Amino acid sequence: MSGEEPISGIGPGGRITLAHGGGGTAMRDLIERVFVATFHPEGTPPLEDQARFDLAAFAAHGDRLAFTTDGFVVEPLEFPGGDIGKLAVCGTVNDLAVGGARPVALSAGFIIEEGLELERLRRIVTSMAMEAARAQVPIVTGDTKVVPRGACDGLFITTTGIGVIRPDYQISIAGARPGDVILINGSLGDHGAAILCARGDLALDVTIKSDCAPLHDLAAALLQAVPQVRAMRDATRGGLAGVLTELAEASRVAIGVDEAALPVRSEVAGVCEILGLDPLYLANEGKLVAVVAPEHAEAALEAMRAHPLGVDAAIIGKVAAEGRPGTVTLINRFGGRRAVTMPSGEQLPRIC
Amino acid sequence: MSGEEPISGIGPGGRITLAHGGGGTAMRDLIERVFVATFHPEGTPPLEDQARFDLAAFAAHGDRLAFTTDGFVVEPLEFPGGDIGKLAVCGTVNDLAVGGARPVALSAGFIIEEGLELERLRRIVTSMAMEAARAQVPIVTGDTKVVPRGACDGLFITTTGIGVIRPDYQISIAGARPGDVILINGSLGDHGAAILCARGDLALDVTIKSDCAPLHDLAAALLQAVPQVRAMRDATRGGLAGVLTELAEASRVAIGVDEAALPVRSEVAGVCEILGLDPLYLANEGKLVAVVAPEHAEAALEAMRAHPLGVDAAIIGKVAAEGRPGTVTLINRFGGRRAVTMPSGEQLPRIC
Amino acid sequence: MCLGIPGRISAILDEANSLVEVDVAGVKRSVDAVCVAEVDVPLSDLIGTWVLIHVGFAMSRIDEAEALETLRILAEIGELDGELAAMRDSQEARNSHEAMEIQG
Amino acid sequence: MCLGIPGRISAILDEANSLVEVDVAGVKRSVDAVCVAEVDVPLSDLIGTWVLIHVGFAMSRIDEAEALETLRILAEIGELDGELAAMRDSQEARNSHEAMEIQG
Amino acid sequence: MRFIDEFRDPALAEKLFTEIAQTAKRIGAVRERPVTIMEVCGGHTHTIFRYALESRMPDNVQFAHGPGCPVCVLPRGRVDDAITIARRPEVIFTTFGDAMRVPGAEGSLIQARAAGADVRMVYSPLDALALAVANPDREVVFFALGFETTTPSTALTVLRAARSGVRNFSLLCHHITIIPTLRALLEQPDFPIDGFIGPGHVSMVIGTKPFHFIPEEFGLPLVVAGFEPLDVLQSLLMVLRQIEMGRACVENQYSRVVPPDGNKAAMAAVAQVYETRPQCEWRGLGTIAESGVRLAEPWAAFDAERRFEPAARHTPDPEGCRCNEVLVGRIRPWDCAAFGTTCRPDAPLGALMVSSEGACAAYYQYQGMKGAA
Amino acid sequence: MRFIDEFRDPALAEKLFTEIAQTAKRIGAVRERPVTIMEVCGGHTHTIFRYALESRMPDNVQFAHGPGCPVCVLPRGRVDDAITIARRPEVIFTTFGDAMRVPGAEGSLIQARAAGADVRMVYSPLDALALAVANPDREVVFFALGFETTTPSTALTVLRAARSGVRNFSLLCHHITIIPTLRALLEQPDFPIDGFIGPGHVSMVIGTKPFHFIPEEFGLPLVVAGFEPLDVLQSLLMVLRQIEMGRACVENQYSRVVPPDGNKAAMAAVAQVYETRPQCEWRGLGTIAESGVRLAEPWAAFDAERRFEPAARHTPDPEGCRCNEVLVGRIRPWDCAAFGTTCRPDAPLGALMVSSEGACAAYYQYQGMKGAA
Ligand code: SF4
Ligand code: SF4
Ligand SMILES: [Mg+2]
Ligand SMILES: [Mg+2]
Ligand SMILES: [Mg+2]
Ligand SMILES: [Mg+2]
Ligand SMILES: [Mg+2]
Ligand SMILES: [Mg+2]
Ligand SMILES: [Mg+2]
Ligand SMILES: [Mg+2]
Ligand SMILES: [Mg+2]
Ligand SMILES: [Mg+2]
Repeated sequence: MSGEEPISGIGPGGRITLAHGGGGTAMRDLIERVFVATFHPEGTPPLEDQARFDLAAFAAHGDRLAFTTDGFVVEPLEFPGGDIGKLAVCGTVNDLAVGGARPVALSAGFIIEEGLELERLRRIVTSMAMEAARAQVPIVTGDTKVVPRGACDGLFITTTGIGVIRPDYQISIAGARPGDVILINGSLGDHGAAILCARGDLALDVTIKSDCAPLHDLAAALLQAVPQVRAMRDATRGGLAGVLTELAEASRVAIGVDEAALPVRSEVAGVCEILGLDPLYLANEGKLVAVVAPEHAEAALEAMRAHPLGVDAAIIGKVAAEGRPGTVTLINRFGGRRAVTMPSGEQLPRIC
Repeated sequence: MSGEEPISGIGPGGRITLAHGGGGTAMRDLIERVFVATFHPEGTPPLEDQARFDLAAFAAHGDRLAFTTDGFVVEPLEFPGGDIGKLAVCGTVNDLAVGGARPVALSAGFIIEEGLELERLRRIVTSMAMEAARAQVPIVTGDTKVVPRGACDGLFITTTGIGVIRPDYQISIAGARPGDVILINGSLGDHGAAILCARGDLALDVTIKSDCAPLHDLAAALLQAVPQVRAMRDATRGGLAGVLTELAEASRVAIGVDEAALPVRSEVAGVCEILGLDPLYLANEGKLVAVVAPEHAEAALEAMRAHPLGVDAAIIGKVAAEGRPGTVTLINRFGGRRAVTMPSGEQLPRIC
Repeated sequence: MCLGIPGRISAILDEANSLVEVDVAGVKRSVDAVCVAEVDVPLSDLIGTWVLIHVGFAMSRIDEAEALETLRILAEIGELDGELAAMRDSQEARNSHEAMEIQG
Repeated sequence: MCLGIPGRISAILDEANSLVEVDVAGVKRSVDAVCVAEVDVPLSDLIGTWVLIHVGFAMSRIDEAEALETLRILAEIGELDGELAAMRDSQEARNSHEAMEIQG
Repeated sequence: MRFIDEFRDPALAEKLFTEIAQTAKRIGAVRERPVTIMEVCGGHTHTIFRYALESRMPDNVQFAHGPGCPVCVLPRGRVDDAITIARRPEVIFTTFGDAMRVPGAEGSLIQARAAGADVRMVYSPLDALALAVANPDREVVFFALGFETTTPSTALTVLRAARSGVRNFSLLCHHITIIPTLRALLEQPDFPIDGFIGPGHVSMVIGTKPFHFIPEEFGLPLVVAGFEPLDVLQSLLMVLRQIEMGRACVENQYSRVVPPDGNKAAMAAVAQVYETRPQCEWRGLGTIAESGVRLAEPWAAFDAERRFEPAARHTPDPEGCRCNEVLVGRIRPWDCAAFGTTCRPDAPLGALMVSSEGACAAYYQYQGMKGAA
Repeated sequence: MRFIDEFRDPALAEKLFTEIAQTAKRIGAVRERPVTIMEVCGGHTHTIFRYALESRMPDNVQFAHGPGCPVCVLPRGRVDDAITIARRPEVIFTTFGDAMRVPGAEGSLIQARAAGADVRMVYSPLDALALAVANPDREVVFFALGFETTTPSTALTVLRAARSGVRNFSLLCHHITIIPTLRALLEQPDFPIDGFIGPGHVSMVIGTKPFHFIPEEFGLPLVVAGFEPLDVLQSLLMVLRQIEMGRACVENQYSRVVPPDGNKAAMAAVAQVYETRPQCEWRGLGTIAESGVRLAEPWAAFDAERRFEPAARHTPDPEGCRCNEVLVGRIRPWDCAAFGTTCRPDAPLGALMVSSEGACAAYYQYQGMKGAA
């Protein structure tokens, strides 16, 4: 950085000001020298209002376009295992991937609080670029707004993704059928526990790494092995409980889960014990739930386990042959059965 | 509303709480009964992580896919002439339209401050739905986050749009050529002045309506008349000055603007006089600048004036045959020439 | 320095605190009129008066006769001079976009 | 009510204020140890002690011998009973996902 | 995790289920009416549902879910008081997380926060005190809830605040005591309970002796229990065995944590800081004499009630709410018409729907609408 | 707009350009050196650039852009004082918008706001006072900048605050006076100016008499001017005509607004609230005796300097900054190496690059890099 001319409008404190969202020189300098330079190190394209793609090139890869968006608002912005930038890329890549889409491009909208340190923004943008490169998906268009101090919490990023789906993939949250087997690619609640601890207000001293990861490659490997995957979803907010209850409801089926099969890391279990929380409801950012026909279960498990992001993959339950549609039942180690209900409200520690 | 069951998690004060972003029942209730019910009154599709489109249907309308995103952060959320929802639809529709794309679909990411009044959110979402209907573009996918009070300023919306471009449209910010004529569809600075006044901290008592409007139809009419439009851009943040300086730089041309030809409403001029601001630099949300070859200037002007959003359209300048590339010169009523430079920083009133 | 703007006093907002409303091209704002008020004359007499406003204070009454006189002097300037018409033509040419070429 | 959790005292943070660090499955937190401290015994003697923690306070020492005794009693329950093995089999069957069917 | 995993062993649990079934069978042979055991403490309720222990109970053994969940018995007027104080601009109102959802007449603390009050969740009263030190220009109020287990922690926090000269810290105290409440329950005519699983963590503080009146005066067994599934099952077995043999005494299953005499330092702090309230209101149970504490006169400066003088409202339970009957085991949650309709965890009508320690929330969360179907 | 549009009439302007050209030609016939006219006031500088009047000037007439832009002459140390006060957590620091970009040694108020200071832009000191009333638990400080035109407004605001008993309001006063400063300029050896366009709005307050020393002692003409393009052109013509005829007097082109005796009420308020500072620092000009005011003793309670005692630093102008030479008309902006490189409106090094009333910003904004090329 030394020797380089400072970015317009950045003062001695090294912070973003409202000028960086004002549509003028400071904004252009920030966009060109931070965003464009990081996302497109090979050279600056003219800054059009839109990115453009040849439709013919898409058709070679599939018959449907997938389109998805997510906003990212995590506090703290940087945490063990990731940061908001990595999250923003992975989250949208994953929403594409779990629908069977091959990610083609991302857009990124930044809402920045006046006063954010430029170096912090650079780190986050660099992390986005790295993750996008890992997912082989370019960030092709974007937007920057700066709001007055106190009008946003540091930085929010909204990413939108487009992807192309192969004609033979037919994945839907409504696709689960009785007898199907349910798999997950690894441990529950790492992201939720990591953020809870990183925030610091509960004064818990432990470094839990978020599981934040792009799942496109794992999803592709799974679909390679089992193109007939019926349903797939990443288990983010609301945790595994959220995904399974939605799946049961949308597919009008009853789901059974084997508690003993659920992978949970010991520190995450520890945090849950201390705060009276349930890892079933904690957020993940690198976990997908897949539903396959029983005859494909072994192939699916094998394909997931062969992937670095699926080494702890497990069969965690199945779609019941009968049972009240829309219900999820957890069978515990004692043979007890309890309902898993949709999460409600914030997950508040149960203490006193 | 009466008789209807209240939305889960909405208390006596009628406000959004963190539970509405928690991934559980309250969030689902909000999404289904506010967002989905408003955007898709005809019925609820299963809530997939992504929207899907047939690529074959796109190919019938053009050869390229356009993809653009913008974040919207206006304060106040509702203002004369519009609200953040209308803005969020128009802004992205316009970014598609000025590239010659026919808007196909929008995504909408909501970041909501805990405590936002549900009724206010409903009004804004309804306004989005109305504007989307007007622009004939469905809102097909979305995301909702709720952040703690003080972590965002009421509501931010990020919209992303996809559209399809006809093979014969070749529009680029780098497309202006010497001799080309520059047009605008109406008065300058209405949105910027409207927001400045609506905010209230300058205690100016005047109702200026934002020009916020979707320009897809105007752009389509213009392209119908003059498919050869060289460059087109909506003049948002940074105002006309921002667009023209970018155009001059990207196209490597010198631009001349006739001050007498610039349409400015009298109240906007009044606000500018009081605060020492220049309408050239004020934001618009329903204005586009088009560059056409001189032989198409009259047809373009006629097409714009024939449209309700272009009745005050005017030829405001031209691309000089020679002159230093990248410069914009304003010729005033006295024959004086001054440089129009890219805006820098916030537009701060010049008072004392 | 000292941005000032003419406005018309359109209403009395607070007689005791000498706050009036001024109208500038349809934009209204409360300003302090103590510097243009006269002792023992009700503020309402000011309605319709044009004043020069600076940072929320009416700092001077605008003298319409003087304004007309200045404009009269301006109008007379060069009237004796035959070159005027010629200059006007060249000005108009310069203003039209046909002639707009920029020197680098 | 009264969520309590066993943890091991892993360090002394502030002798004067009887603040110690406890370790719960690798998660550490400062807790007040005044209720488990003994008069005139330095806090450092507590290191390694298991305590029951409630809302940031160590409320009781965990008696390891008593814990073992409870487990011993548990282990003996039903040992005389021949049915045990059979029950175990049925339990294992119930736990495997092959058998997981839900009644509505 | 040590002292946890051992007490979740499925093989041992299986043995206990068998033994419980056999004991219940033997009881059933000589007695027609099913046996109803009340777990006093919400923590036990949570364990019972979390581990679906009820689903493995013999037909003639059932649980009644007692009043031992502090947020479940928090009266509405007290929540309204809390909100009144939290709304003051100078106040940072701190609370345990689970109290934030309890509805008062004007909504919950979560909703008050949404409307602008500065309400923050803490893990410990010590964290609230630290907030006071960090924000000297604000008033930090801690919502001191909980039974005998929790009362020492707030007493010790007040003592610490006094020692450090912190002046911008106070408690909105609604600490309650389980012993007078158990007595009040037991004195009801036709109280339909055959034995108790006693609150382990309360006993860790007060010891086991205060429960002796239950066998002595009312002839019912009580076993002080730990909170892991094996603890609960073993305690249940111990209660059943007393019933089978016609005995009634206090036993301590949780001897690894509960000393017979409780914790002297904790009790001393409570005695120093608090005094008994002549009357205390419980949601669902009404007013019970001497069933709560308040700050004693020397600590008046730390008493948010004295400092902010909230209305100390009495707000009757909302219409249609049958928490009171559920709380004493007279009806099951699904017998309440509100259950799962106008009363759900995301929009609780009654307090028993707030915490997963509340019987209604536990049924709803862990059994879905099964009971109601 | 009335009293504005009439004074922007292109036809009349054209006549004035012609007349100016002819007058300049006649002057040029008898004098080799070009005529340099200083517009004292930044408002005039803005008009000259906004309407590109300079581009239509005859070759032998040039403007020198005087010191009459309050933000341009604001010394760096004063900005540092402002930031020191603004950073205090209890302070809401209010200011006119254009002062927010002026760089001190540690950045500008905009940057201080970005780093957490509560800095707010107001249109009027009355708005700052209203903020104080609305925020009784905060300290509202208003950055009282400006020349004689603005000084009455802050004096009247202090009087109003005192009348209403508002105690949480104060001024960081850096009001300056143009008369001593013009004298200081004129006393410089070889001061290269042939006449002045006088500040119309200053004169509206103080009248035209205070300028009489300029013709009387220094033999130079001064025409008090309005701010519309015709006002400036007419005034310039009036100055040129004096020069042509070898006369030197004070004339009043802006008689519609400027009474010869100024505004009595305004001057009385200033006399009541303020007292002359023995010395006052100007960016670029150094220290000038009696060129500023401060709050008089009876109003000490409203003085932010007395209340918050900032360091009252003297921070020398940054290296490479030649504002001082531009300010007195010795060099043109593009003669400064920083112009357009390390000094740009979005990242000003010197104060003349901050406001569009500053000569450097005006050149940069309205002429691009033309002069530099
Ligand atoms: S369902 Fe609700 S109202 Fe009814 S008893 Fe349970 S908690 Fe109370
Ligand atoms: S260019 Fe900048 S530093 Fe140089 S004189 Fe102008 S304002 Fe001062
Ligand atoms: Mg999504
Ligand atoms: Mg997602
Ligand atoms: Mg998803
Ligand atoms: Mg944009
Ligand atoms: Mg913040
Ligand atoms: Mg865009
Ligand atoms: Mg846009
Ligand atoms: Mg645009
Ligand atoms: Mg989403
Ligand atoms: Mg806010």
